Amino acid sequence: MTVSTGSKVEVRLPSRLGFEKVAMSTAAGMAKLMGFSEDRIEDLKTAVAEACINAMEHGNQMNASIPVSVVLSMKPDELEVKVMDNGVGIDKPTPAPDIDRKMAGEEETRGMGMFLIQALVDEAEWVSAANGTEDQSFVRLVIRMNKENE
Amino acid sequence: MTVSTGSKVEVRLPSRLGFEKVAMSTAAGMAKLMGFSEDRIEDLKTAVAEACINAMEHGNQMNASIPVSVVLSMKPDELEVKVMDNGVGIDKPTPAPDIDRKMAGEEETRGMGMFLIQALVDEAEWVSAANGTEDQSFVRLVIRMNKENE
Amino acid sequence: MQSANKVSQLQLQGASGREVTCFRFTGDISSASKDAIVDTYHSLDKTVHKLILFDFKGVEYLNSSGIALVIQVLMEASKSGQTIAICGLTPHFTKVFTMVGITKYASLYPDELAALAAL
Amino acid sequence: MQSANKVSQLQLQGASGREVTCFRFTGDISSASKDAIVDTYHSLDKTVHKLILFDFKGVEYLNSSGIALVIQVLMEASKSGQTIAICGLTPHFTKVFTMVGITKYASLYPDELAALAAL
Ligand SMILES: Nc1ncnc2c1ncn2[C@@H]1O[C@H](COP(=O)(O)OP(=O)(O)O)[C@@H](O)[C@H]1O
Ligand SMILES: Nc1ncnc2c1ncn2[C@@H]1O[C@H](COP(=O)(O)OP(=O)(O)O)[C@@H](O)[C@H]1O
Repeated sequence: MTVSTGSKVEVRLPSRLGFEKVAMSTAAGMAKLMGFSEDRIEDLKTAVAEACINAMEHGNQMNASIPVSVVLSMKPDELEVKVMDNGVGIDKPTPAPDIDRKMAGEEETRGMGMFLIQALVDEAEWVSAANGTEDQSFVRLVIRMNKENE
Repeated sequence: MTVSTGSKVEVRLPSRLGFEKVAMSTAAGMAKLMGFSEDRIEDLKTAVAEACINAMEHGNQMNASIPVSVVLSMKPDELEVKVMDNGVGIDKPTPAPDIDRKMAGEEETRGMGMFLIQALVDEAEWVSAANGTEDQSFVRLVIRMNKENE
Repeated sequence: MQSANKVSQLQLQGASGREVTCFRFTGDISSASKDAIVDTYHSLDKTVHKLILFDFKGVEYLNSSGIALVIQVLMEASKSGQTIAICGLTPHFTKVFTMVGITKYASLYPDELAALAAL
Repeated sequence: MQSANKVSQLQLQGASGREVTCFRFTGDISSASKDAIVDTYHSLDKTVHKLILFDFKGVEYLNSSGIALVIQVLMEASKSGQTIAICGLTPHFTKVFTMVGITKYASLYPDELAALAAL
Protein backbone atom coordinates (compact mmCIF):
# COMPACT_ATOMS: atom_id res chain seq x y z
CA MET A 1 0.00 0.00 0.00
CA THR A 2 1.47 3.33 -1.02
CA VAL A 3 -0.88 5.48 1.02
CA SER A 4 0.10 6.17 4.58
CA THR A 5 -2.49 4.87 6.98
CA GLY A 6 -2.53 8.33 8.51
CA SER A 7 -4.67 9.65 5.68
CA LYS A 8 -7.10 6.83 5.01
CA VAL A 9 -10.68 6.48 6.15
CA GLU A 10 -12.71 3.30 5.73
CA VAL A 11 -16.44 3.00 6.08
CA ARG A 12 -18.40 -0.26 5.95
CA LEU A 13 -22.11 -0.31 5.20
CA PRO A 14 -24.73 -3.04 5.09
CA SER A 15 -25.97 -3.88 1.59
CA ARG A 16 -29.25 -2.16 2.15
CA LEU A 17 -30.60 0.61 -0.05
CA GLY A 18 -30.48 3.96 1.69
CA PHE A 19 -27.17 3.29 3.45
CA GLU A 20 -25.34 4.64 0.39
CA LYS A 21 -26.35 8.02 1.84
CA VAL A 22 -24.13 7.35 4.85
CA ALA A 23 -21.19 6.72 2.50
CA MET A 24 -22.03 9.95 0.68
CA SER A 25 -21.82 11.83 3.99
CA THR A 26 -18.48 10.26 4.85
CA ALA A 27 -17.04 10.99 1.41
CA ALA A 28 -18.34 14.56 1.54
CA GLY A 29 -16.79 15.03 4.99
CA MET A 30 -13.43 13.79 3.73
CA ALA A 31 -13.54 15.95 0.59
CA LYS A 32 -14.48 18.99 2.66
CA LEU A 33 -11.57 18.31 5.01
CA MET A 34 -9.29 18.35 1.94
CA GLY A 35 -10.77 21.63 0.75
CA PHE A 36 -12.70 20.50 -2.32
CA SER A 37 -15.27 22.93 -3.67
CA GLU A 38 -18.98 22.40 -3.07
CA ASP A 39 -19.66 21.42 -6.68
CA ARG A 40 -16.83 18.89 -6.77
CA ILE A 41 -18.22 17.44 -3.52
CA GLU A 42 -21.64 17.06 -5.18
CA ASP A 43 -20.00 15.20 -8.08
CA LEU A 44 -18.23 12.91 -5.64
CA LYS A 45 -21.37 12.26 -3.60
CA THR A 46 -23.35 11.13 -6.65
CA ALA A 47 -20.48 8.95 -7.90
CA VAL A 48 -20.05 7.32 -4.47
CA ALA A 49 -23.80 6.72 -4.12
CA GLU A 50 -24.02 5.05 -7.53
CA ALA A 51 -20.95 2.92 -6.83
CA CYS A 52 -22.36 1.81 -3.45
CA ILE A 53 -25.77 0.97 -4.94
CA ASN A 54 -24.08 -1.14 -7.63
CA ALA A 55 -21.92 -2.87 -5.01
CA MET A 56 -25.04 -3.67 -2.95
CA GLU A 57 -27.20 -4.77 -5.89
CA HIS A 58 -24.89 -6.40 -8.40
CA GLY A 59 -21.95 -7.28 -6.14
CA ASN A 60 -23.54 -8.35 -2.86
CA GLN A 61 -26.93 -9.32 -4.36
CA MET A 62 -28.70 -7.18 -1.75
CA ASN A 63 -27.64 -9.51 1.05
CA ALA A 64 -27.83 -6.95 3.87
CA SER A 65 -25.34 -8.83 6.01
CA ILE A 66 -22.55 -8.54 3.42
CA PRO A 67 -20.89 -5.16 3.87
CA VAL A 68 -19.88 -2.73 1.17
CA SER A 69 -16.53 -1.28 2.07
CA VAL A 70 -15.55 2.22 1.01
CA VAL A 71 -11.91 3.23 1.42
CA LEU A 72 -11.13 6.92 1.06
CA SER A 73 -7.47 7.80 0.61
CA MET A 74 -6.31 11.36 0.86
CA LYS A 75 -3.39 11.95 -1.46
CA PRO A 76 -1.59 15.15 -2.43
CA ASP A 77 -4.13 17.01 -4.55
CA GLU A 78 -6.49 14.09 -5.01
CA LEU A 79 -8.94 11.89 -3.21
CA GLU A 80 -9.15 8.22 -4.17
CA VAL A 81 -12.23 6.21 -3.30
CA LYS A 82 -12.47 2.43 -3.60
CA VAL A 83 -15.92 0.88 -3.30
CA MET A 84 -15.59 -2.86 -2.71
CA ASP A 85 -18.07 -5.73 -2.80
CA ASN A 86 -18.02 -9.52 -2.59
CA GLY A 87 -19.22 -10.16 -6.14
CA VAL A 88 -17.29 -11.26 -9.20
CA GLY A 89 -17.18 -7.83 -10.74
CA ILE A 90 -18.17 -6.64 -14.17
CA ASP A 91 -18.09 -9.14 -16.99
CA LYS A 92 -18.32 -6.84 -19.98
CA PRO A 93 -18.24 -3.06 -20.42
CA THR A 94 -21.70 -1.51 -20.36
CA PRO A 95 -22.59 0.78 -23.25
CA ALA A 96 -23.28 4.42 -22.40
CA PRO A 97 -26.98 5.12 -21.93
CA ASP A 98 -28.77 6.36 -25.05
CA ILE A 99 -31.74 8.55 -24.20
CA ASP A 100 -33.28 8.16 -27.68
CA ARG A 101 -33.21 4.39 -27.41
CA LYS A 102 -34.61 4.59 -23.88
CA MET A 103 -37.43 6.86 -25.09
CA ALA A 104 -38.13 4.45 -27.95
CA GLY A 105 -38.34 1.55 -25.48
CA GLU A 106 -35.33 -0.14 -27.13
CA GLU A 107 -33.21 0.07 -24.00
CA GLU A 108 -34.07 -0.24 -20.30
CA THR A 109 -34.75 3.10 -18.62
CA ARG A 110 -32.22 2.25 -15.90
CA GLY A 111 -28.50 1.60 -16.50
CA MET A 112 -27.02 5.06 -15.97
CA GLY A 113 -24.95 4.50 -12.83
CA MET A 114 -21.62 3.61 -14.38
CA PHE A 115 -22.00 6.32 -16.98
CA LEU A 116 -22.62 8.96 -14.31
CA ILE A 117 -19.70 7.76 -12.22
CA GLN A 118 -17.37 8.10 -15.19
CA ALA A 119 -18.79 11.46 -16.16
CA LEU A 120 -18.54 12.96 -12.69
CA VAL A 121 -15.09 11.95 -11.48
CA ASP A 122 -11.63 12.39 -12.97
CA GLU A 123 -10.80 8.69 -13.06
CA ALA A 124 -12.96 5.58 -12.73
CA GLU A 125 -11.69 2.03 -13.02
CA TRP A 126 -13.52 -1.26 -12.39
CA VAL A 127 -11.46 -4.18 -11.12
CA SER A 128 -12.97 -7.66 -10.92
CA ALA A 129 -12.17 -10.27 -8.29
CA ALA A 130 -12.97 -12.79 -11.03
CA ASN A 131 -9.65 -11.89 -12.64
CA GLY A 132 -7.98 -13.53 -9.71
CA THR A 133 -5.51 -10.91 -8.47
CA GLU A 134 -7.86 -9.18 -6.04
CA ASP A 135 -9.84 -10.45 -3.04
CA GLN A 136 -12.79 -8.26 -3.75
CA SER A 137 -14.20 -6.54 -6.79
CA PHE A 138 -14.08 -2.79 -6.62
CA VAL A 139 -14.49 0.43 -8.49
CA ARG A 140 -11.74 2.98 -7.93
CA LEU A 141 -12.64 6.64 -8.30
CA VAL A 142 -10.35 9.65 -8.21
CA ILE A 143 -11.24 13.32 -7.93
CA ARG A 144 -8.53 15.92 -8.22
CA MET A 145 -8.15 19.34 -6.70
CA ASN A 146 -8.27 22.44 -8.92
CA LYS A 147 -9.71 20.46 -11.72
CA GLU A 148 -13.11 20.98 -13.22
CA ASN A 149 -15.23 18.17 -14.52
CA GLU A 150 -13.85 16.52 -17.60
CA MET B 1 -23.69 -9.22 19.10
CA THR B 2 -27.37 -8.40 19.40
CA VAL B 3 -27.48 -5.95 16.51
CA SER B 4 -28.08 -7.41 13.09
CA THR B 5 -25.20 -6.60 10.78
CA GLY B 6 -27.80 -5.23 8.39
CA SER B 7 -28.05 -2.02 10.39
CA LYS B 8 -24.50 -1.33 11.45
CA VAL B 9 -22.02 1.08 9.92
CA GLU B 10 -18.38 1.22 10.91
CA VAL B 11 -15.95 3.99 10.10
CA ARG B 12 -12.23 3.94 10.85
CA LEU B 13 -10.21 7.14 11.02
CA PRO B 14 -6.53 7.90 11.49
CA SER B 15 -5.67 9.45 14.87
CA ARG B 16 -5.13 12.85 13.37
CA LEU B 17 -6.95 15.97 14.49
CA GLY B 18 -9.46 17.11 11.92
CA PHE B 19 -10.53 13.59 10.95
CA GLU B 20 -13.11 13.66 13.74
CA LYS B 21 -15.08 15.80 11.28
CA VAL B 22 -15.34 12.81 8.93
CA ALA B 23 -16.83 10.76 11.77
CA MET B 24 -19.25 13.61 12.48
CA SER B 25 -20.42 13.47 8.85
CA THR B 26 -20.89 9.71 8.97
CA ALA B 27 -22.80 9.89 12.24
CA ALA B 28 -24.95 12.74 10.93
CA GLY B 29 -25.70 10.76 7.75
CA MET B 30 -26.76 7.74 9.80
CA ALA B 31 -28.92 9.82 12.16
CA LYS B 32 -30.56 11.58 9.21
CA LEU B 33 -31.30 8.20 7.61
CA MET B 34 -33.06 7.23 10.84
CA GLY B 35 -35.07 10.43 10.84
CA PHE B 36 -33.52 12.28 13.80
CA SER B 37 -34.26 16.00 14.02
CA GLU B 38 -31.63 18.57 13.04
CA ASP B 39 -30.99 19.63 16.64
CA ARG B 40 -30.55 16.05 17.85
CA ILE B 41 -28.11 15.53 14.97
CA GLU B 42 -26.12 18.58 16.13
CA ASP B 43 -25.95 17.09 19.65
CA LEU B 44 -24.74 13.80 18.22
CA LYS B 45 -22.13 15.46 16.01
CA THR B 46 -20.55 17.32 18.92
CA ALA B 47 -20.59 14.22 21.14
CA VAL B 48 -19.01 12.09 18.39
CA ALA B 49 -16.35 14.72 17.67
CA GLU B 50 -15.37 14.99 21.34
CA ALA B 51 -15.28 11.21 21.71
CA CYS B 52 -13.08 10.85 18.62
CA ILE B 53 -10.68 13.59 19.75
CA ASN B 54 -10.33 11.89 23.14
CA ALA B 55 -9.76 8.52 21.46
CA MET B 56 -7.04 10.06 19.26
CA GLU B 57 -5.36 12.06 22.04
CA HIS B 58 -5.71 10.04 25.22
CA GLY B 59 -6.34 6.58 23.75
CA ASN B 60 -4.08 6.43 20.69
CA GLN B 61 -1.60 9.08 21.88
CA MET B 62 -1.93 10.89 18.55
CA ASN B 63 -0.23 8.06 16.69
CA ALA B 64 -1.79 8.75 13.27
CA SER B 65 -1.35 5.17 12.12
CA ILE B 66 -3.54 3.78 14.92
CA PRO B 67 -7.15 4.04 13.81
CA VAL B 68 -10.09 5.21 15.85
CA SER B 69 -13.04 2.97 15.09
CA VAL B 70 -16.59 4.28 15.27
CA VAL B 71 -19.40 1.73 15.14
CA LEU B 72 -22.90 3.09 14.57
CA SER B 73 -25.74 0.69 15.30
CA MET B 74 -29.24 1.53 14.25
CA LYS B 75 -31.72 0.10 16.73
CA PRO B 76 -35.47 0.54 17.01
CA ASP B 77 -35.86 4.16 18.14
CA GLU B 78 -32.22 4.70 19.03
CA LEU B 79 -28.78 5.06 17.57
CA GLU B 80 -25.85 3.60 19.48
CA VAL B 81 -22.34 4.83 18.75
CA LYS B 82 -19.19 3.17 20.05
CA VAL B 83 -15.93 5.09 19.68
CA MET B 84 -12.99 2.74 20.21
CA ASP B 85 -9.28 3.31 20.72
CA ASN B 86 -6.21 1.25 21.59
CA GLY B 87 -5.54 2.87 24.96
CA VAL B 88 -6.18 1.59 28.45
CA GLY B 89 -9.26 3.72 28.98
CA ILE B 90 -10.17 6.07 31.76
CA ASP B 91 -8.61 5.50 35.15
CA LYS B 92 -10.80 7.69 37.34
CA PRO B 93 -13.98 9.68 36.72
CA THR B 94 -13.26 13.28 35.70
CA PRO B 95 -15.06 15.99 37.66
CA ALA B 96 -17.49 18.19 35.73
CA PRO B 97 -15.88 21.43 34.56
CA ASP B 98 -16.37 24.38 36.90
CA ILE B 99 -16.34 27.68 35.05
CA ASP B 100 -15.68 29.69 38.24
CA ARG B 101 -12.60 27.62 39.03
CA LYS B 102 -11.46 27.90 35.42
CA MET B 103 -11.88 31.67 35.50
CA ALA B 104 -9.95 31.79 38.78
CA GLY B 105 -7.13 29.79 37.21
CA GLU B 106 -7.68 26.94 39.69
CA GLU B 107 -8.58 24.45 36.98
CA GLU B 108 -7.31 23.95 33.43
CA THR B 109 -9.39 25.77 30.82
CA ARG B 110 -9.71 22.52 28.84
CA GLY B 111 -11.39 19.35 30.13
CA MET B 112 -14.94 19.77 28.90
CA GLY B 113 -15.20 16.93 26.39
CA MET B 114 -16.56 14.20 28.61
CA PHE B 115 -18.94 16.63 30.27
CA LEU B 116 -20.34 17.74 26.91
CA ILE B 117 -20.71 14.17 25.69
CA GLN B 118 -22.75 13.28 28.76
CA ALA B 119 -24.81 16.43 28.55
CA LEU B 120 -25.65 16.04 24.86
CA VAL B 121 -26.59 12.38 24.50
CA ASP B 122 -29.13 10.21 26.30
CA GLU B 123 -26.61 7.66 27.55
CA ALA B 124 -22.82 7.72 27.76
CA GLU B 125 -20.70 4.96 29.21
CA TRP B 126 -16.91 4.58 29.27
CA VAL B 127 -15.51 1.05 29.16
CA SER B 128 -11.80 0.42 29.72
CA ALA B 129 -9.74 -2.29 28.08
CA ALA B 130 -7.66 -2.18 31.25
CA ASN B 131 -10.50 -3.98 33.03
CA GLY B 132 -9.72 -6.99 30.94
CA THR B 133 -13.03 -7.98 29.39
CA GLU B 134 -12.75 -5.84 26.25
CA ASP B 135 -10.13 -5.73 23.48
CA GLN B 136 -10.34 -2.02 23.10
CA SER B 137 -11.40 0.87 25.30
CA PHE B 138 -14.48 2.63 24.14
CA VAL B 139 -17.15 5.15 24.93
CA ARG B 140 -20.68 4.06 24.13
CA LEU B 141 -23.20 6.78 23.31
CA VAL B 142 -26.92 6.44 22.74
CA ILE B 143 -29.35 8.97 21.33
CA ARG B 144 -33.04 8.18 21.28
CA MET B 145 -35.79 9.21 18.93
CA ASN B 146 -38.58 11.52 20.12
CA LYS B 147 -36.58 12.43 23.13
CA GLU B 148 -35.33 15.87 23.93
CA ASN B 149 -32.06 16.49 25.65
CA GLU B 150 -31.97 15.41 29.23
CA MET C 1 -34.17 3.00 4.73
CA GLN C 2 -35.21 5.02 1.74
CA SER C 3 -37.31 7.92 2.86
CA ALA C 4 -40.91 8.05 1.71
CA ASN C 5 -42.02 10.71 -0.73
CA LYS C 6 -44.71 13.21 -0.15
CA VAL C 7 -46.15 14.51 -3.39
CA SER C 8 -48.52 17.42 -3.59
CA GLN C 9 -50.43 18.20 -6.76
CA LEU C 10 -51.56 21.66 -7.77
CA GLN C 11 -53.13 23.26 -10.82
CA LEU C 12 -51.25 26.31 -12.08
CA GLN C 13 -51.52 28.46 -15.16
CA GLY C 14 -48.67 29.17 -17.57
CA ALA C 15 -48.01 32.62 -19.07
CA SER C 16 -49.60 31.33 -22.29
CA GLY C 17 -52.82 30.71 -20.38
CA ARG C 18 -52.45 26.95 -20.48
CA GLU C 19 -53.23 24.77 -17.47
CA VAL C 20 -50.13 23.33 -15.83
CA THR C 21 -50.43 20.32 -13.51
CA CYS C 22 -47.62 20.63 -11.04
CA PHE C 23 -46.24 17.90 -8.77
CA ARG C 24 -44.04 18.96 -5.89
CA PHE C 25 -41.86 16.13 -4.63
CA THR C 26 -40.12 15.77 -1.28
CA GLY C 27 -37.89 13.08 0.22
CA ASP C 28 -35.62 10.85 -1.86
CA ILE C 29 -36.13 10.11 -5.52
CA SER C 30 -34.74 6.59 -5.83
CA SER C 31 -35.81 3.06 -6.76
CA ALA C 32 -38.38 3.31 -3.95
CA SER C 33 -40.16 6.23 -5.64
CA LYS C 34 -42.26 4.33 -8.17
CA ASP C 35 -45.42 5.36 -6.31
CA ALA C 36 -44.39 8.97 -6.15
CA ILE C 37 -43.29 9.36 -9.75
CA VAL C 38 -44.95 6.76 -11.95
CA ASP C 39 -48.17 6.06 -10.05
CA THR C 40 -48.77 9.76 -9.49
CA TYR C 41 -48.40 10.32 -13.20
CA HIS C 42 -50.74 7.41 -13.97
CA SER C 43 -53.38 8.91 -11.70
CA LEU C 44 -53.87 11.73 -14.20
CA ASP C 45 -56.35 11.61 -17.05
CA LYS C 46 -54.06 11.74 -20.10
CA THR C 47 -56.70 13.51 -22.18
CA VAL C 48 -57.06 16.35 -19.67
CA HIS C 49 -53.59 16.98 -18.25
CA LYS C 50 -51.46 17.89 -21.23
CA LEU C 51 -48.80 19.98 -19.54
CA ILE C 52 -47.12 18.60 -16.42
CA LEU C 53 -44.47 20.20 -14.27
CA PHE C 54 -42.28 18.14 -11.94
CA ASP C 55 -40.88 20.30 -9.16
CA PHE C 56 -37.89 18.70 -7.42
CA LYS C 57 -37.13 21.66 -5.15
CA GLY C 58 -38.01 19.74 -1.98
CA VAL C 59 -35.93 16.70 -2.94
CA GLU C 60 -32.75 16.09 -0.95
CA TYR C 61 -31.43 12.99 -2.68
CA LEU C 62 -31.80 11.77 -6.23
CA ASN C 63 -30.07 8.78 -7.79
CA SER C 64 -29.94 7.08 -11.17
CA SER C 65 -32.77 4.67 -10.29
CA GLY C 66 -34.94 7.68 -9.52
CA ILE C 67 -33.92 9.33 -12.78
CA ALA C 68 -34.89 6.11 -14.59
CA LEU C 69 -38.43 6.53 -13.22
CA VAL C 70 -38.53 10.08 -14.57
CA ILE C 71 -37.45 8.76 -17.98
CA GLN C 72 -40.21 6.16 -17.84
CA VAL C 73 -42.77 8.92 -17.35
CA LEU C 74 -41.20 10.99 -20.15
CA MET C 75 -41.56 7.99 -22.43
CA GLU C 76 -45.22 7.39 -21.61
CA ALA C 77 -46.04 11.09 -21.74
CA SER C 78 -44.47 11.45 -25.16
CA LYS C 79 -46.67 8.59 -26.43
CA SER C 80 -49.81 10.30 -25.14
CA GLY C 81 -48.90 13.72 -26.46
CA GLN C 82 -48.29 15.20 -23.02
CA THR C 83 -45.45 17.61 -22.26
CA ILE C 84 -43.33 17.24 -19.11
CA ALA C 85 -41.31 20.14 -17.76
CA ILE C 86 -38.94 19.90 -14.81
CA CYS C 87 -37.92 22.51 -12.26
CA GLY C 88 -36.28 22.91 -8.89
CA LEU C 89 -33.15 20.89 -9.62
CA THR C 90 -29.92 22.00 -7.96
CA PRO C 91 -27.11 23.06 -10.31
CA HIS C 92 -25.55 19.64 -9.75
CA PHE C 93 -28.67 17.72 -10.78
CA THR C 94 -29.29 20.11 -13.65
CA LYS C 95 -25.88 18.96 -14.89
CA VAL C 96 -26.71 15.29 -14.25
CA PHE C 97 -30.07 15.50 -16.08
CA THR C 98 -28.29 17.21 -18.96
CA MET C 99 -25.56 14.51 -19.03
CA VAL C 100 -28.08 11.70 -19.39
CA GLY C 101 -29.86 13.57 -22.18
CA ILE C 102 -33.17 14.29 -20.46
CA THR C 103 -33.01 17.86 -21.77
CA LYS C 104 -33.77 16.47 -25.25
CA TYR C 105 -37.21 15.45 -24.01
CA ALA C 106 -38.03 17.83 -21.17
CA SER C 107 -37.22 21.47 -20.53
CA LEU C 108 -35.53 22.32 -17.25
CA TYR C 109 -36.34 25.52 -15.37
CA PRO C 110 -34.76 26.86 -12.19
CA ASP C 111 -38.07 27.12 -10.31
CA GLU C 112 -41.86 27.10 -10.71
CA LEU C 113 -42.03 30.80 -11.51
CA ALA C 114 -39.51 30.50 -14.32
CA ALA C 115 -41.32 27.42 -15.62
CA LEU C 116 -44.73 29.10 -15.61
CA ALA C 117 -43.34 32.17 -17.34
CA ALA C 118 -42.15 29.93 -20.18
CA LEU C 119 -45.11 27.55 -20.42
CA MET D 1 -6.16 18.75 8.76
CA GLN D 2 -7.67 21.46 10.89
CA SER D 3 -8.68 24.35 8.70
CA ALA D 4 -6.92 27.66 9.24
CA ASN D 5 -8.82 30.60 10.64
CA LYS D 6 -9.23 33.92 8.98
CA VAL D 7 -9.96 36.66 11.48
CA SER D 8 -11.01 40.13 10.51
CA GLN D 9 -11.02 42.95 13.02
CA LEU D 10 -13.35 45.95 12.85
CA GLN D 11 -14.22 48.89 15.07
CA LEU D 12 -17.93 49.31 15.69
CA GLN D 13 -19.98 51.44 18.00
CA GLY D 14 -22.53 50.18 20.50
CA ALA D 15 -25.91 51.84 21.08
CA SER D 16 -24.45 53.37 24.26
CA GLY D 17 -21.86 55.12 22.12
CA ARG D 18 -19.01 52.91 23.32
CA GLU D 19 -16.37 51.61 20.94
CA VAL D 20 -16.70 47.89 20.24
CA THR D 21 -13.75 45.94 18.81
CA CYS D 22 -15.22 43.12 16.81
CA PHE D 23 -13.44 39.97 15.61
CA ARG D 24 -15.12 37.94 12.93
CA PHE D 25 -13.87 34.35 12.84
CA THR D 26 -14.08 31.81 10.03
CA GLY D 27 -12.92 28.21 9.69
CA ASP D 28 -12.70 25.80 12.61
CA ILE D 29 -12.35 26.85 16.22
CA SER D 30 -10.32 24.01 17.70
CA SER D 31 -7.00 23.33 19.40
CA ALA D 32 -5.32 24.76 16.28
CA SER D 33 -6.94 28.16 16.82
CA LYS D 34 -4.60 29.60 19.44
CA ASP D 35 -3.37 32.17 16.90
CA ALA D 36 -6.87 33.14 15.90
CA ILE D 37 -8.34 33.46 19.37
CA VAL D 38 -5.61 34.08 21.93
CA ASP D 39 -2.93 35.80 19.84
CA THR D 40 -5.52 38.03 18.18
CA TYR D 41 -6.74 39.07 21.62
CA HIS D 42 -3.16 39.67 22.81
CA SER D 43 -2.55 41.93 19.82
CA LEU D 44 -4.94 44.50 21.35
CA ASP D 45 -3.86 47.23 23.70
CA LYS D 46 -5.72 46.31 26.91
CA THR D 47 -5.96 49.93 28.00
CA VAL D 48 -7.69 51.00 24.79
CA HIS D 49 -9.95 48.10 23.78
CA LYS D 50 -12.33 47.67 26.68
CA LEU D 51 -15.27 46.12 24.89
CA ILE D 52 -14.64 43.17 22.56
CA LEU D 53 -17.13 41.25 20.46
CA PHE D 54 -16.33 37.76 19.16
CA ASP D 55 -18.48 36.96 16.12
CA PHE D 56 -18.60 33.22 15.37
CA LYS D 57 -21.12 33.50 12.52
CA GLY D 58 -18.57 32.34 9.91
CA VAL D 59 -17.42 29.35 11.97
CA GLU D 60 -18.43 25.93 10.74
CA TYR D 61 -16.92 23.73 13.42
CA LEU D 62 -16.26 24.39 17.09
CA ASN D 63 -15.03 21.89 19.65
CA SER D 64 -14.22 21.86 23.36
CA SER D 65 -10.55 22.66 22.76
CA GLY D 66 -11.65 25.76 20.88
CA ILE D 67 -14.05 26.69 23.67
CA ALA D 68 -11.14 26.31 26.12
CA LEU D 69 -9.29 29.03 24.18
CA VAL D 70 -12.32 31.30 24.45
CA ILE D 71 -12.37 30.70 28.23
CA GLN D 72 -8.66 31.56 28.41
CA VAL D 73 -9.40 34.92 26.78
CA LEU D 74 -12.38 35.50 29.10
CA MET D 75 -10.07 34.88 32.05
CA GLU D 76 -7.41 37.32 30.87
CA ALA D 77 -9.97 39.92 29.86
CA SER D 78 -11.64 39.78 33.23
CA LYS D 79 -8.27 40.44 34.91
CA SER D 80 -7.68 43.52 32.74
CA GLY D 81 -11.18 44.90 33.17
CA GLN D 82 -12.21 44.21 29.59
CA THR D 83 -15.65 42.94 28.62
CA ILE D 84 -16.08 40.15 26.06
CA ALA D 85 -19.38 39.64 24.28
CA ILE D 86 -20.08 36.76 21.90
CA CYS D 87 -22.40 36.56 18.91
CA GLY D 88 -23.15 34.50 15.84
CA LEU D 89 -23.39 31.12 17.56
CA THR D 90 -25.87 28.62 16.17
CA PRO D 91 -28.66 27.52 18.52
CA HIS D 92 -26.68 24.34 19.16
CA PHE D 93 -23.52 26.17 20.21
CA THR D 94 -25.53 28.71 22.19
CA LYS D 95 -26.71 25.69 24.18
CA VAL D 96 -23.16 24.30 24.47
CA PHE D 97 -21.70 27.64 25.64
CA THR D 98 -24.51 27.88 28.19
CA MET D 99 -23.89 24.31 29.39
CA VAL D 100 -20.23 25.01 30.15
CA GLY D 101 -21.16 28.17 32.01
CA ILE D 102 -19.63 30.78 29.69
CA THR D 103 -22.83 32.82 29.98
CA LYS D 104 -21.77 33.68 33.55
CA TYR D 105 -18.81 35.62 32.13
CA ALA D 106 -19.86 36.72 28.65
CA SER D 107 -23.17 37.76 27.15
CA LEU D 108 -24.33 35.90 24.06
CA TYR D 109 -26.19 37.70 21.26
CA PRO D 110 -27.71 36.21 18.11
CA ASP D 111 -25.77 38.50 15.76
CA GLU D 112 -23.67 41.68 15.58
CA LEU D 113 -26.68 43.97 15.29
CA ALA D 114 -28.29 42.54 18.41
CA ALA D 115 -24.96 42.78 20.23
CA LEU D 116 -24.40 46.42 19.25
CA ALA D 117 -27.94 47.34 20.24
CA ALA D 118 -27.22 46.00 23.74
CA LEU D 119 -23.64 47.26 24.18
N1 LIG E 1 -20.27 -3.78 -8.50
C1 LIG E 1 -20.70 -4.47 -9.58
N2 LIG E 1 -20.56 -5.82 -9.62
C2 LIG E 1 -21.03 -6.52 -10.67
N3 LIG E 1 -21.61 -5.95 -11.76
C3 LIG E 1 -21.77 -4.62 -11.77
C4 LIG E 1 -21.31 -3.79 -10.69
N4 LIG E 1 -21.58 -2.51 -11.01
C5 LIG E 1 -22.18 -2.52 -12.20
N5 LIG E 1 -22.30 -3.78 -12.69
C6 LIG E 1 -22.89 -4.23 -13.97
O1 LIG E 1 -22.95 -3.12 -14.83
C7 LIG E 1 -24.30 -2.87 -15.25
C8 LIG E 1 -24.52 -1.37 -15.42
O2 LIG E 1 -24.51 -0.72 -14.17
P1 LIG E 1 -25.16 0.70 -14.05
O3 LIG E 1 -24.70 1.54 -15.19
O4 LIG E 1 -24.86 1.24 -12.70
O5 LIG E 1 -26.70 0.48 -14.24
P2 LIG E 1 -27.75 -0.36 -13.39
O6 LIG E 1 -27.13 -0.66 -12.06
O7 LIG E 1 -28.93 0.54 -13.32
O8 LIG E 1 -27.99 -1.59 -14.20
C9 LIG E 1 -25.16 -3.50 -14.18
O9 LIG E 1 -26.45 -3.83 -14.63
C10 LIG E 1 -24.32 -4.72 -13.80
O10 LIG E 1 -24.53 -5.76 -14.69
N1 LIG F 1 -10.47 7.67 25.24
C1 LIG F 1 -9.82 7.98 26.38
N2 LIG F 1 -8.81 7.20 26.82
C2 LIG F 1 -8.14 7.50 27.96
N3 LIG F 1 -8.43 8.55 28.74
C3 LIG F 1 -9.43 9.38 28.36
C4 LIG F 1 -10.19 9.13 27.18
N4 LIG F 1 -11.12 10.11 27.08
C5 LIG F 1 -10.95 10.92 28.13
N5 LIG F 1 -9.93 10.48 28.92
C6 LIG F 1 -9.43 11.10 30.18
O1 LIG F 1 -10.43 11.94 30.70
C7 LIG F 1 -9.93 13.28 30.81
C8 LIG F 1 -11.06 14.29 30.52
O2 LIG F 1 -11.41 14.27 29.16
P1 LIG F 1 -12.18 15.50 28.55
O3 LIG F 1 -13.28 15.86 29.48
O4 LIG F 1 -12.59 15.16 27.18
O5 LIG F 1 -11.15 16.69 28.57
P2 LIG F 1 -9.73 16.85 27.85
O6 LIG F 1 -9.64 15.85 26.76
O7 LIG F 1 -9.79 18.25 27.34
O8 LIG F 1 -8.72 16.65 28.92
C9 LIG F 1 -8.78 13.36 29.83
O9 LIG F 1 -7.84 14.36 30.19
C10 LIG F 1 -8.21 11.96 29.94
O10 LIG F 1 -7.36 11.83 31.06
